[in-house]
Formats: sequence, structure tokens, C-alpha cells
Amino acid sequence: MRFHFKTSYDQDIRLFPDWWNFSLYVALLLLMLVLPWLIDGFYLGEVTNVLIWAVAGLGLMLLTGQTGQVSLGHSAFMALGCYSCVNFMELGLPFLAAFLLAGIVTGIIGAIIAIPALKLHGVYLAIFTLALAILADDLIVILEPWTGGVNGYFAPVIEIFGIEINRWAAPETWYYLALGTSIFVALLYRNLLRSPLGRAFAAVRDSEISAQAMGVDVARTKTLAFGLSCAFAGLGGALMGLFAGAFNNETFNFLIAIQLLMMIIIGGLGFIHGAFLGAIVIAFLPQFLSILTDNLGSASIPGLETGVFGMILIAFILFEPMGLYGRWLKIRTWLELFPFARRDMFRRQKTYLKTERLR
Amino acid sequence: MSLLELDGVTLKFGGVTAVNNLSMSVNEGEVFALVGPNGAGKSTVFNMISRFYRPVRGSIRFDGEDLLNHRAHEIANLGIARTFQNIELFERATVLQNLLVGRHRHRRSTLPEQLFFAGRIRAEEREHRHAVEEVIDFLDLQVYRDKMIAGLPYGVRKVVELARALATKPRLLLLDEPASGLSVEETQDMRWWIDDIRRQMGITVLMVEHDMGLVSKVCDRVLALADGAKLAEGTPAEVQSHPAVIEAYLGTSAVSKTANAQGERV
Amino acid sequence: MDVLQLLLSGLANGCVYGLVALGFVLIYKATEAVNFAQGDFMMLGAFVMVGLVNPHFMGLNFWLAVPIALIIMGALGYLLDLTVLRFMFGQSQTAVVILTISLGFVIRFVAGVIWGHEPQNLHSPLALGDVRFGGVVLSLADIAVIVVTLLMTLALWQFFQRTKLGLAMQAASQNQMAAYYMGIPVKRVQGAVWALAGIVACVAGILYGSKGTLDISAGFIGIKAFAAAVIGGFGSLPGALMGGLIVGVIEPFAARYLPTGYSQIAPYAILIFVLVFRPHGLFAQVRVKKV
Amino acid sequence: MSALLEVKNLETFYGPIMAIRGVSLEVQKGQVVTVLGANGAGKTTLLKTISGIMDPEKGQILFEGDPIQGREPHQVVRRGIVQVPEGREVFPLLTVEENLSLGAYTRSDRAEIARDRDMVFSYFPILAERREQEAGTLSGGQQQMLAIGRGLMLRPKIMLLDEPSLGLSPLLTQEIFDILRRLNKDEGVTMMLVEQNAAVALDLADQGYVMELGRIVMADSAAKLAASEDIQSFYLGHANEGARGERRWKKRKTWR
Amino acid sequence: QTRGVTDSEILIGGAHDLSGVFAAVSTPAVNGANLFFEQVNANGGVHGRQIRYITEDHGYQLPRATQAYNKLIERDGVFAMLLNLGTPHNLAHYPLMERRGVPNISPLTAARAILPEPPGMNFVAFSSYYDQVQAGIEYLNAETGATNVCSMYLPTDFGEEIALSSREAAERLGLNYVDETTHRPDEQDFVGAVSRLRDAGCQIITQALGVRAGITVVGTAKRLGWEDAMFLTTSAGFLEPVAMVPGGVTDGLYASSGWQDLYARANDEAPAAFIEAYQARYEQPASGFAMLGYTAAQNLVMALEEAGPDLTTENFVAAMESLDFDDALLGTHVSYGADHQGSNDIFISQVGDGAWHTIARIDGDTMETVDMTGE
Ligand SMILES: Nc1ncnc2c1ncn2[C@@H]1O[C@H](COP(=O)(O)OP(=O)(O)OP(=O)(O)O)[C@@H](O)[C@H]1O
Ligand SMILES: Nc1ncnc2c1ncn2[C@@H]1O[C@H](COP(=O)(O)OP(=O)(O)OP(=O)(O)O)[C@@H](O)[C@H]1O
Ligand SMILES: CC(C)C[C@H](N)C(=O)O
Ligand SMILES: [Mg+2]
Ligand SMILES: [Mg+2]
Repeated sequence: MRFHFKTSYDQDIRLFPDWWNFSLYVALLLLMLVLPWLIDGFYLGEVTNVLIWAVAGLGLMLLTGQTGQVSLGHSAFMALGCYSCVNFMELGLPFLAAFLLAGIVTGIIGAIIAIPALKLHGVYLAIFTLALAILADDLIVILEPWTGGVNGYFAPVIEIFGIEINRWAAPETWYYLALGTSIFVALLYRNLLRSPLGRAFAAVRDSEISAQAMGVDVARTKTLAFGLSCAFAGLGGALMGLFAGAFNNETFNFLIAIQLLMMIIIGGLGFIHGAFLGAIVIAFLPQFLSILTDNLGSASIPGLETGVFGMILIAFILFEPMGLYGRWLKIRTWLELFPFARRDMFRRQKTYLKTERLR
Repeated sequence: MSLLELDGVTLKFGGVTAVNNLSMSVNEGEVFALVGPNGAGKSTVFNMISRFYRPVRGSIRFDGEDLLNHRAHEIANLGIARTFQNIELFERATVLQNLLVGRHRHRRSTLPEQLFFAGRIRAEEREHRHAVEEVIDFLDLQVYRDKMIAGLPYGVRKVVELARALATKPRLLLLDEPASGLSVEETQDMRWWIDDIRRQMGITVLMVEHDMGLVSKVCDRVLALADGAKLAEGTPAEVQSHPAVIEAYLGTSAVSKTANAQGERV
Repeated sequence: MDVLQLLLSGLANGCVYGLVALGFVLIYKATEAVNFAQGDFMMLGAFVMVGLVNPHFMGLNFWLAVPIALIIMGALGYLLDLTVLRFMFGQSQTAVVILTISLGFVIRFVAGVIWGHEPQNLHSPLALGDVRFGGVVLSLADIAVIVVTLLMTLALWQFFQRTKLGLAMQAASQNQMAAYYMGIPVKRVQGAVWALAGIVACVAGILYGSKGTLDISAGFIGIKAFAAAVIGGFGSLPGALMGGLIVGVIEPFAARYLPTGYSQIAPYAILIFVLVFRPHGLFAQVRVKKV
Repeated sequence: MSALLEVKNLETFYGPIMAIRGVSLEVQKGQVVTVLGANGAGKTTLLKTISGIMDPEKGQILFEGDPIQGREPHQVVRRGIVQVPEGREVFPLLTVEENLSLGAYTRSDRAEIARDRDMVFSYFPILAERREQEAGTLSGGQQQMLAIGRGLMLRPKIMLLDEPSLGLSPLLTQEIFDILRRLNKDEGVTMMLVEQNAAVALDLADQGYVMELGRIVMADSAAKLAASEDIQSFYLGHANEGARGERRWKKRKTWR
Repeated sequence: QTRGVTDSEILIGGAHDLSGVFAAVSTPAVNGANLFFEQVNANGGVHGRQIRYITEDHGYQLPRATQAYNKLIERDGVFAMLLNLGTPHNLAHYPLMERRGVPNISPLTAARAILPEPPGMNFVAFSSYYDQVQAGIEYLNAETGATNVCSMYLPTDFGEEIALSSREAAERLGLNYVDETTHRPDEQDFVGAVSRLRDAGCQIITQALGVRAGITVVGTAKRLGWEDAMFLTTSAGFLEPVAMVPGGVTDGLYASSGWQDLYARANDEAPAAFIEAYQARYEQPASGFAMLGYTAAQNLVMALEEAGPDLTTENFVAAMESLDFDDALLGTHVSYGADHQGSNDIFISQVGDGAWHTIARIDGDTMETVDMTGE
């Protein structure tokens, strides 16, 4: 059984509440740093992929988990991030500059797009953004000079301070790029959560009316949330496109946006950890399933993996609608209370919904 | 000196005239109560001051400023805070986080400072926390500090809402039925809190309340509203003995009984 | 003439969107959940019909198969609620969204296993034969779609407006706890509406299948139907029909008159346009909360 | 006389939080029983557990001798138990009239229903005036009237009232209690009443319980409770009886 | 040791769409390939090695395809890829296949770009969409004298290639390219587009649409009374179900593709045997894409046999290049040679009475046309 004693305000302000927590994350970081020596190229590629999804997922998490706005159109912003990154690189900018600039540009455009969407909620915002994602596909074709149209782009050579980031020749370089980006984004996210803007996000999510009464400019807050969310998604998109090696209008299909939403909900809405856990499920589970079914002769039932994947997702949601991180929190509480926890402590009490048609 | 002034304010919802040509003024430093039958338009008056509604006619001035030129989220910046009749808290956040949102209007850090948690933000956060802790101490909310709102009983939520409003450090505090759902004991607490809010913090209070006992204990002036229009105005005793108020609000047959029962609660 | 033809074809097509949109709205109206698998329900309904009617499956008479298919799909909707959705009772809308999207994966997989991945044609008497009048041609299926959709919308609308169960469904969606306090068996009511949605999807599927070729990705029509429902103001039955008609009519006109490369984006552009000016659709169901 | 409603050793949890800690009580047919208690004592939780809105972990709830604990709420309602919930849980997008007709969901006698609706309208004329208004736009007090009226439409055997006077004007509070008294006396409706306005509640009730932190700490006839010193000082606020008066410090309750 | 090859096994990979919009193409192709491999394995394999065909499902999504290729090449270490579906999915992974030295055999797309210059280790079985359209338009122009060319296409690389070829064919032959329309995969109704093309005076309309849409377009034109329109689809629309639509909806539709329809030759020996074997194994009728899968597997195995027991990628590639035979099942001459394209023939087929009928064969190099209606 562990107790949390608080002795100063700073404990709630600091990045890590206590030494124990801090050392856990340091240990995790060390593990991540030596990972290329522990696993082979294939798995390293998969971990890289998971991290890239997590970056994009953090973007959507900020919007959906923190501000309560559901977007089914983040694939469009991932595309925007990817295409602008490549265009900046073609203009001669070094990769890192192009990459960060791509995030910023995506954020600004996202914020501008958010303006007409400010009055939208729930399903209305969801379909609005879904429409954006579908239109993005056509827009990429129309904007051929910048996007290469349907033929798309082959990823240019990436160099950071003279080191070539090459997926096939040196998978660990890509891994470190994805790891660095995900840590960077997670850090920004965490900083937001402990500052006024993060609290304003939660306020807007829970009650727009009383947020207003507290002086929160709901429109501005939502615009910022959308912009930041798009910026993160843009970074994720840039990585995803470059990692794939080639991309065109079909790469950032709206199905990507839907998977992104699945990811953050399965992972646990509103938690940074949720984005990472969800990414593992969405990005790695299909791969895991196909490894598993290889020996069963998966071709005998076409689409089996996808079918099983769907069923597993259903099981996840039924088992823990609050997401994997929610489940982990319960396990942790149980461990912390040990041996005083009751077995039925986490049994769900009946819950009831009220309409969300009142704003 | 009058801090808040409503002049000829009218608001209609379809066929219902919720507030009808109402004029009133609240002086700096006083506790002012709005009473009246259910549906008289009291909450609507609050909602107009908060700029959730725009009156079809009339003007609302706060400290010389025309509130109708401001949008809802600017009202708090002018120094007006409020609570809600049916409690509007941020359900999926802790009490502490709710109160910190109350500090929103006092933030100074920029977006990059917040994103990178650099510069003055850390000092500012300590400051916010300090201010909030004072409110927590004042309202005895220590045990609930890190509790989620979703699991709190009704009465505690009422207090948290008051705390959140206080955290904004307002000049004018609007309380919509602060004592409804509170037990006698808690209502007594509320009474002293309102007293202190006025005396120690120098905050002007405008409140809606059906508990005439509380009203008569803490209020300087009372305005009775019926069908959106002014029925009577004066000291609590004057208004309570006004025949029209008794007729429409306090009840004729049961005057003595109700007034007693209610009165004795505080 | 041309214009009339475009209009009528657009209406017939819009009615299909409207029918699927009705399914969305039904479930939303009674549970406030969005069933992202509604398009796949329709696909499944159509394929159940294919299984019953087509010669290399069971080869039943079309009109005999219709009620059987409706019953199968209704039962399926109810069973789905009983075995899956009921466990999500009281959980957030977004969780249900993910659940139904996953359900769509599973439905497509199962349909692929049973009926194969190749396009199929429902052997429907409505598929054959055109009706011509004044230079305009409509297929029998088009006419059937229009008639059935209008009747369905009217019937369902009346159901919600007039009947006790319809009212109870609305109540259950607005406040589940209070609905229970009124003695409304909320879960069973929700089961009923899933069954109803299954039936509506089946009707849509049969008509859709009569209009043309089917494959297991036919469910993607659900996206446009969803757009249609939102244009109408999610939660309004006449709105769903209206939204469907708008999307349906826009399409042929855009294809006919807009420049190449732009016409196919018209339905989505309209959706965005509508939402910018009417954030909650034409027949808005969203209110500002009174505090 | 056997009890109409009997609660035995009830325990209810919110996840890890134990909100009801072994409560037992009885409500005789035709009686009005009031449950008093401070904030968070567990009164609402108790009523919700009886109605089946929440599941108890342990204990029994007997209605007319049959166990009903852990049932689905609609089954409980069908036995004749209606709860008027705390905080006006109306159907916000339905009209006043539709809200009322939902109150009669379990009934099918049209003529009787119409009569009862007229009765509710006669109790609360403002509702008749606003019968086409969406319930969500009513004022707080009007919604409370609607919630009570809707409960009456069910023609229950027992009403569980959770703070019925919440947000009502003094006049209406008085009227509501007059109505409850009449229903109890004339129609024999049994009631279990949770109320912060203890004076009126004890005045109406036959029997009273006091809850603290999930436990019953006092149980007696209403008259005796009203006379007890603790009740007088903490729930009735008799200033002169000396508990707190014009002082700001609190006296500890004897049962703590 | 050669990658993916052990003493007892050869691993072959395939990245497919088994659950997305092109599942109707991938599924029978995978089945067809597996049918052949099963036969080979049952007969002792290739030089004593069993062939294992590992397929991954990417649902026609690029990120999933990346994972699929990553697994097949990096984890499973396959010897070669067979029947990878999708143009962008293939193209995006050429660098990987090239770097790891994985031959890409008979990808399931007929895009021009699939066969780069120089071809490296990529082998395609048939002529490209581009060539198919060139040949088809030339044939229709020669046969009917029609001069007005139009195109209906999805704005994808697949669609763009067909539109481009239509434009260039019109230019090459001195015809008019009159109008074009673009579409979305989820489009339901084509009355607007069809009436637009009719009003524009189109005569030959090339199609690069989804299967369902292609059928609907032809039906819509008929219903609107536009009987003399000549719709021309490519190998992507050359499927049995297109011909089998009840009521003769698709009667008259032309297809230009790299192989002959299976059922058009159902009485010939090889197709008949295949149809029977497939039906017996999978309990569903065989299809054109099943045949493609089967023959692709067959070509692969022939090259493996040819390469001998000391299998290396180099001698396998050399063996592929040396294949030169008449494929009785496809009804074409196959010879990969230096250009790495198996068959240069293009067949013009037309729907009639619920089936495809081959009406002409065109030599892809010389554009020499042989009438086959009389056969
Ligand atoms: N959005 C609205 N639409 C229609 N009518 C409304 C709306 N808001 C308020 N009303 C009506 O306006 C009148 C005044 O309501 P208000 O909420 O101000 O009453 P109140 O004085 O606060 O009453 P209570 O003491 O019951 O809270 C009521 O009759 C109410 O029904
Ligand atoms: N959803 C919840 N999650 C966790 N704990 C809860 C929840 N709801 C109530 N509780 C806890 O259960 C206890 C009893 O609450 P309950 O609402 O029954 O009190 P009450 O007596 O009705 O109070 P009030 O007079 O304020 O309405 C409280 O301590 C409260 O903190
Ligand atoms: C099999 C084909 C229809 C695939 C399509 N041509 C593509 O490029 O993806
Ligand atoms: Mg009010
Ligand atoms: Mg309570």
C-alpha cells in the first residue's frame, strides 16, 4: 500500500509528482533508448509505426479527450502535415525545420478551418470533419502542383545534422526520430494539461455555459484546441507519409481518421498514456493477428484477420468502455491498496445517460 | 453608489414575457435579494447579466460599463461571477481543477509559455494555487480538494460552485438559490459565508433565494418579482409584509406557519 | 426534360440515402447513439435477400422472401442489442460509435464469408422494367424506392409522434434514469428500436439491391446517408428524408453541370455549407441549455 | 401489521465508496416516513437503491413481502413504487404534456389518465398554461412541479420523494405538502420522504429516520424526533434552544 | 543461403486487399494461386521444397500496406512477392523490395508505372491499362468509325492512366477527345454524368470505375435510351459478374484486357479443368482473377523449376526471363524476356447473353488485329 503525501503546491505543478514516479519514467525512457539493441529490424519498424500513430493520436486526443470534440477528419490534417513537410523540403529547408514548420502550418490552417466549425457539436462536428477528410482526397488531386496528384510523392531523403534517416538501411534512425517526436509532443501535451489553457479545454468539454461564466472564451479555446490538435496530427502525418516511403491522395484516407478515433477511445480518452496504448492496439494488433494466423493458413478465410480484429475491438470496448488506461488505473489502485482492496470494488454500478442535445 | 443597474429590461420567449420592463439597482457593498414565485423571471435576470440572453429592450450597466456591449465570456473579466440554480460544474474534473478554472481571468502567460512550461508560468501557477487554497480554506473544502465532481453530494457541489465563483475574485457575485438543497446546518454556514464575503472580501452580492429566513438574515434589500415585473422592493421585513408578496409568493393561508417554519431554519 | 429526368432520378436515389438515414435517426432518437454500422446493416439486408432469392442460393419467390428477410434482419437487430449493445448501456456515445464501427468490420467479414466478395445482383422483379412518361424514364425500382420511402418516413414519424412507445423511446434517449422512473423498460425499448432499425435497413437493402449491383462494400453508402441525416438535423425523421433528397438531387445535377474534377465533391460541399449556416441541421434538434 | 416496504441491512457502493452502510428501515402501509440527514449522508442513494436505479451489494428490500433488490427499475415501478427524483429529472426536449403522459406510461385507462392529468393541472395551473412548452425551458421551480406531477400520474402505492420542495417558493412548498397530506389521508398513498426542510417533513410524517454517513443513527416517531434536542438544533434550527444560535461555531452531534 | 529459401521450403509473400474495396479481385486471385501451390506441394514441391504462400491483408490502405510489406519482407523474409494488389501499394514498396532483392511477380494491377525502366526484378503478366485503352479505342474506331472519345474515371492513378491513354489515343488516331467525368467510389447514381456525356456527343466512352459503378453506368445509358454508346472497360472491369447482370443490362459493353475470359473458353480443355478444380476446392465458381492467380503461381513455379535446386534470386530472375510458352489456360503467349512483360497480347471482348465473348486479339507491339468472332 502506497500513500501520496503532499507537502507543497509544486507537487501538483511539477511534471512528475514524486521520485518514484520520476524514476519509473526514467527507467522507461532508458528502455526505449536501448530498444534497438533488444529487438530486430522488423519489430523495431513496428514500434516506430506505433510511435507514429501515437503522435497523431495525441493530436486527436487533445481535441476529443480534452476538449470533447469528436473529429473524424484528422486524416486530412495528417495529409496536410505530410505534404507541407515535403514541399518545404523541396524548397530546400533542412528536414527538421520543414518538419516543425509543417506542424505549425497545419496547426494554423486547422485553426482557420475550426472557425466555421465552432458552433458544431457531437455528431455534427464529426460529420463536418469527415466531409473535410473526404474532400481532402479530391483536393489533393486538384492541387496537383503541390501534391503530385494521384501519383503522389516518393519520400525524399531525410537528413538530420548529417545523419541519414533511412528506414531500410538503418531502422534505428527512424525509430529514434519517431521516439523523439512522440516524447516532444507528449511533453507539450502534458505542459498544456497543467496550465490554464488545458483547464480551459476541460471546462469547455464539461460545460460551455459555465466555462463562459468563468471568463473562458469558448470560441477561442476551441480554435486553439483544434489548431494544436491539427499541429500534432500534422507532425504524425508527416512521419507516417515519410515512413511509408511514398504517398498519394489515397494514403490519408478517411479510414485513417476513423482508426485514429478508435485508437484513442480504446486507449482511454483523455489520457496521454491512452494514445500510446491505443496505438499499440490499432497499429500492432493486426500485425500480431496475422503473425498468429500465419500458421493456420489465413488465406483459407479471406478477411479473417480484419474480422477478428473487429471482434477484438468490440471485446475491448465491452470489457472497458473507459479504455485500456482506465483499466490500468483500476489495476494500479488495486495494487496500491493491496491487500485492502475488495474484489468487487471495481464492479460497475449501473450508469445512465442524459441527452447531449442540450448545450 | 450603485454598482449594477438594470433599466427597463424586457425579455420574451415566444409568447412568454419572462422579464417585463424591470428596473433595479444594486449598490456597491450590499447584499441584494431577488425573490418571487417560480417562473417569475429571477434566473432570467441573472442570465441576462451573464449575457447568455440579450434583452429585447432596456439596458444593463455594471460600474458604468454597458454590459450589452460585452459577450458572455467577457462578463467574468469585468468582475462578475455567478453560480447556477441547477449546478453547472465541470463534472469530469476535480474540485481543485474546477476552482483553478475560476482563476482563468487572472492568467497572464502566453501560449508558448504554457506549451513549454517556461517563463513566468510556474510562478503564476503557484499564485493561482495559493488563491484557490484560500477559498478552499474559507469554505472548508479541504477534504474534497482532489475529488471528482461527479461523485459529490448535492450540497457539496453547491459549495464548490460558490468556491469557483469566489476564485475569480469578483466584485459582484450572483448566487442563484445558494441554499436550496442545503440542510439547516449548512444553510447556517451559508449565511455566515455570505456575511463574510460581503464584509471581509468586500464583494457585492445579488442573490435569488426562496428561503426567506436566510434572506431576512443576510440581505440589505429585497426585490420581489412576479411575472417578470417588480412587485415590491425594500428591506426584507418590508417586502415580507407586503400584501401582494404574501399573496403571490409567501402564501396567505399559511403565512404564519410557513414564515415560521422557514424563518426558524436559520 | 433533361432537368426533370435528373430531378426524378435524383429523388429516387435520394430516397435510398433517406432510408438509410432513417435508420440512423431511429437509433439516435431512441438511444442517442450513432450506429455507424447502419450502412452495413443495409448491405446485410440486401445480401440476406440475395441468399433467399437468388437461384444459386435458396431461390425462393421474391415476395415470399421479403417478409422472411425483414424478420431475419429485425431479429438480428434485436439480438445484436441483446448480446452486445446492452452491455454498453449508460456508456458514452463515443464508445458506442467505436463499437458500431467495429461491428461494421465484423459484418463485412461475415458477409464476405457467406456471399463472397464478388458483386452480385439481387433477382428482383423490381429490377426489370422501366416506366416512361413524358420522355422521362424511371425504373420500377426507382418508383418503388420513392413510394416506400415516403410511406416509411410518414409511418415512423407518426409512430414517434403519436404512439406511447414512440414517446417512451424519445424519453429514454433524453434521460435514461427518468425514463426508468416512469416504468419504461429502457433496455427493452432500445432493443425494439434496434430491431426496427434492422427492418428499415432491410427495406433499404432490398430496394437498393433492386436498383443495381451489390457488393460487400455497399455499406459505404452509409457515409452519405449519415451526411443526409445530419443535414436534416440528426434526430428528425422528416429531416432525414429531406437530407437524403438534397444529397440525392445534388449529385446528378452536379455531375451534369459542374466542371470535371469538382462534381463528385458536391454532396460534401453542400453538407459543409449547410452546417456552417445551420450548425445543427435543417430541423435542428439541439437546444441551448437553460440554466 | 406487516410493513409495505422493508429494508434490511442494505449496503450500496459507488465503486470503492460505500455509500449505504447497513441500513434497515420499515415503512408501514399508509404511513409517511421521512429520512433526514446532512449532505452526503446517503439519502438519495438509499432511495435509488430501493427503486432499482442502483444495485445493492448486500441486504434485502422487501415490498409487500417480496424481495425486489437488484431488480431492473421498471419492474420496481410496475409494482407501484414511484420515485420523484432529486434535481428535477424531466425530459427536457418533450413538452410538459408529453412529460405528464409519460408519467402514466404503465397505465392504460385513458379516461382515468385524463382525469389525473387534469388533477395535476389543477394543482399546478402554470403547467396547464405551459402544456406545449418544452420542459427543458421551464424555470427551475416549474420543472420541480412537473417532476412531482409526473410522479402523481403513476398512481403509485408508495411514493419516494427526494427533496420535493427543492427550489420551490414558500407558497408552493406549503401547497405541495398540503397535496401530499391529502394524498396520504384521502387516497392512502404511502410515502417515503427525504427533505431538507425538516420542520415541514416532520410535521407531515408519522415516522422518521436520521441518516449520517450511510447509517441510520436515529429512528423514532416523527413527533418524538421533532421533540428531541439534537433534531431541534441541527435539523429544525431552533435558535433559542441553544445549539448554535447567533454563534458561528458548531456543536458536535451527540451521535457522532 | 538465399532469403526465404530453406531445404524444405520456399516462402512467397503477397500483400492483398482481402477486406476492402478490391477484395473481389484479391480473394479469387489468392485462392487461385493457393490452388496451384497445393497441387505442386502435393506432388512433392519444387526440387523437394514446399511452397508456402503468406498473404497479408491491407484493406487497400497504404499504412496497412506498409506494415504488410514490412512483415513479409523483414520478418518472414520471403523469397519473392506474388500478386501484390494495388498500384500505390506496389509502387510505395519498390524501394524496399529492391533493397532486399525481392522479385515482384505479377502484381494485381496493370498500371504502366508498375513496370519501371529498367524493369529490375519486377515482372508483370500483361499489357498495361494504357496499352489496353490504346488498343481498344483503335479497334472500336476501326470497326465502327466512331470518332468521339470520352472517359469516366476515378481520380486515382488507375483512373488517370486510363483517362490519359484515352486522350492520347484520340490524338494519335486523329479523333476528338470530347469530354470526361470524374467520380467517387461511393457514387450511386450516374444519370447526371451519363446525360452529360450523351449531350456532349460521346461515342466511345472509356471506363475506369469500380465494378458496381461500371455496371450501373451501362445500365443507366440503356435506360435513358442511349443505345449506341460504346463503353470500354479495361482488365480492372473484366469480371464475370459484370457480364452476368440479369436482364442484359451490360450487353454490348466492351472490355480491353490482357487475357481472355475464362468462361468464353469453358469448352477448351485447360479452362474446363481449372473451372472444375477450383469449384471442387473452394465450392464456388472460378473467375477471371482466380485464373490470373493460378497462372501467376504457375509462372512462378515454372521459373523455380527452371532455376534448379540451387535456388538464388539471380538464377530465378534469369529463369523468369527465359520463360517462353503458350499458356493454354489464359489463351495467350507468355514470354517475359528482357522487358519482363509476360504477354503482349490484348483481347477485345464484349458482353452478350450474360457472358463475355472474345471478339479480337491485338498484338501489343504491332497493333495487328486478329478477328476472333469467327472462332
Ligand atoms: N428558453 C426559454 N424558452 C421559453 N420560456 C422560457 C425560457 N427560459 C425561461 N422561460 C420562461 O420564463 C419564465 C421565467 O423563468 P426563470 O427561470 O427566470 O424563473 P425563476 O424566477 O428563476 O423561477 P424559479 O424560482 O422556479 O427558478 C418561466 O415562465 C419560464 O418558463
Ligand atoms: N456517482 C458517485 N460516485 C461516487 N460517490 C458518490 C456518487 N454519488 C454519490 N456518492 C457518494 O455517496 C454518498 C451519499 O450520497 P447521496 O447523494 O446519497 O447523499 P444525500 O444524502 O442524498 O445528500 P444530499 O442531501 O446532498 O442530496 C456521498 O458521500 C457521495 O460522496
Ligand atoms: C486490381 C485493380 C482493380 C487495382 C487497381 N487497378 C489499383 O491500381 O489499385
Ligand atoms: Mg430560477
Ligand atoms: Mg440527495
